[in-house]
Amino acid sequence: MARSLNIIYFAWVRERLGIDQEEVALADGIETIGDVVTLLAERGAGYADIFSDPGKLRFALDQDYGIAATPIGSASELAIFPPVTGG
Amino acid sequence: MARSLNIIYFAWVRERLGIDQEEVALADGIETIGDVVTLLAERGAGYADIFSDPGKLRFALDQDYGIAATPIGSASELAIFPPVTGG
Amino acid sequence: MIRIAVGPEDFDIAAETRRVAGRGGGAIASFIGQVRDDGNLASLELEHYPAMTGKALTAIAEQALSDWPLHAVTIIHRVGKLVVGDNIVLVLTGSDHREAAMESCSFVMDKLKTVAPFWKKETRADGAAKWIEERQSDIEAAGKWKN
Amino acid sequence: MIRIAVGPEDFDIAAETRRVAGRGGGAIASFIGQVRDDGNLASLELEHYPAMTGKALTAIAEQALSDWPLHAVTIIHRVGKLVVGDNIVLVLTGSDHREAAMESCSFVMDKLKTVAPFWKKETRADGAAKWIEERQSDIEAAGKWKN
Repeated sequence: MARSLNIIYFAWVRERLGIDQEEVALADGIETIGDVVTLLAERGAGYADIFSDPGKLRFALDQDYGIAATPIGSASELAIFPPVTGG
Repeated sequence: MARSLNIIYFAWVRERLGIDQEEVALADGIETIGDVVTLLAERGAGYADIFSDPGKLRFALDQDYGIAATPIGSASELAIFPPVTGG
Repeated sequence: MIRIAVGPEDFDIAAETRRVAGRGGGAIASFIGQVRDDGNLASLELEHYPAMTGKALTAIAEQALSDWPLHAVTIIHRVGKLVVGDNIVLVLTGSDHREAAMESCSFVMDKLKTVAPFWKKETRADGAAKWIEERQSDIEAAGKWKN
Repeated sequence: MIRIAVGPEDFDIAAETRRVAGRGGGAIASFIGQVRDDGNLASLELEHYPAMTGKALTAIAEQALSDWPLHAVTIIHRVGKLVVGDNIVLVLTGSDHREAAMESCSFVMDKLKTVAPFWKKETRADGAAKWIEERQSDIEAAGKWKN
């Protein structure tokens, strides 16, 4: 069964990509947040700049924080954003 | 020159004495807050109950905290009260 | 009692204080964060992740309620465009004990700064815009709490 | 800026917050103490030493201003007869930094509890009256500050 994931972006990640979300098909072997980020980094210049240094990014899978090793499992939404700066 | 000191009382000290202040003449040799407290303790039953245990009391000389050893100097007002309980 | 509110609306400190006071206790601590004038700030744009923000703030409030003897925790955070002097965030905690109220209020702010999904973008008087970066001091402040 | 007020009048938390916010900084911490309902409390009588109270509270506020980077410290304390739910004390501190605002607010309360010349007398529902005694926890809280 083809899996897909809705990826949503915030703050400068959103601005630099020029989109606030996209649906990404997950090929076999894409199992973790880190795998998705690698997939995004391989898309070319604009994406590579942003996703080749995942240490600058934070991730939430179905609205809970995750790290590169977190399995995607049956999640439907992955949010990618810079460290938070509210308050 | 005869010295005198206005002594003012607060909270249960005031209530138990039944007065909120009094003028006390200071004989020669009465030099510190502790000397004044001893003088008061020697006045008889009502006073002795209150002033014979100075550890339960706090003192302010001209509105600054003092201890038994604090010299009266030229101060004009000695306040005697229980530990504070505001806030 | 937990009260969480996120939106563009300003908050009413008197009404929010009455609400917390109404839960009893007698000790109410609060923190208000406002847009600070650091010289040439024109405006601040506050973005958030709507689907996650309420969940993240509720989790912080629940942690505070479990770690301190509290009657109430209120967290209100504004989003959208704000100018100097505008309110950004309000945290109120109510307890029988002042230490519990004050410590938990500090805890909520420290956690909020590092886990609640808000982002601030500054616009300067000359039109230059910049996303604010995380501060090391905020990470350290959040790290001092065991939870 | 230091603002000290002692009297029977209630305070207006919104107005006092605006006043501190007006000094700038963006970080405002507050603590409110109210008469707590512990079951059968009828009323609380707050006595103070008028000639000393303002001086003692001003000294605490000055110490806070010298130990933290603050724009404003407000201390308001009520006296006279109060009932359950009434406000007793308000402390507000304003700073550029939330840690400075919150820590100094806690400092002011801890010092106030142990040095400001106020005394509380409780009257119970059955008419029994008793002067409240100092609490060891308040002495320890005040002792944790170096100054």
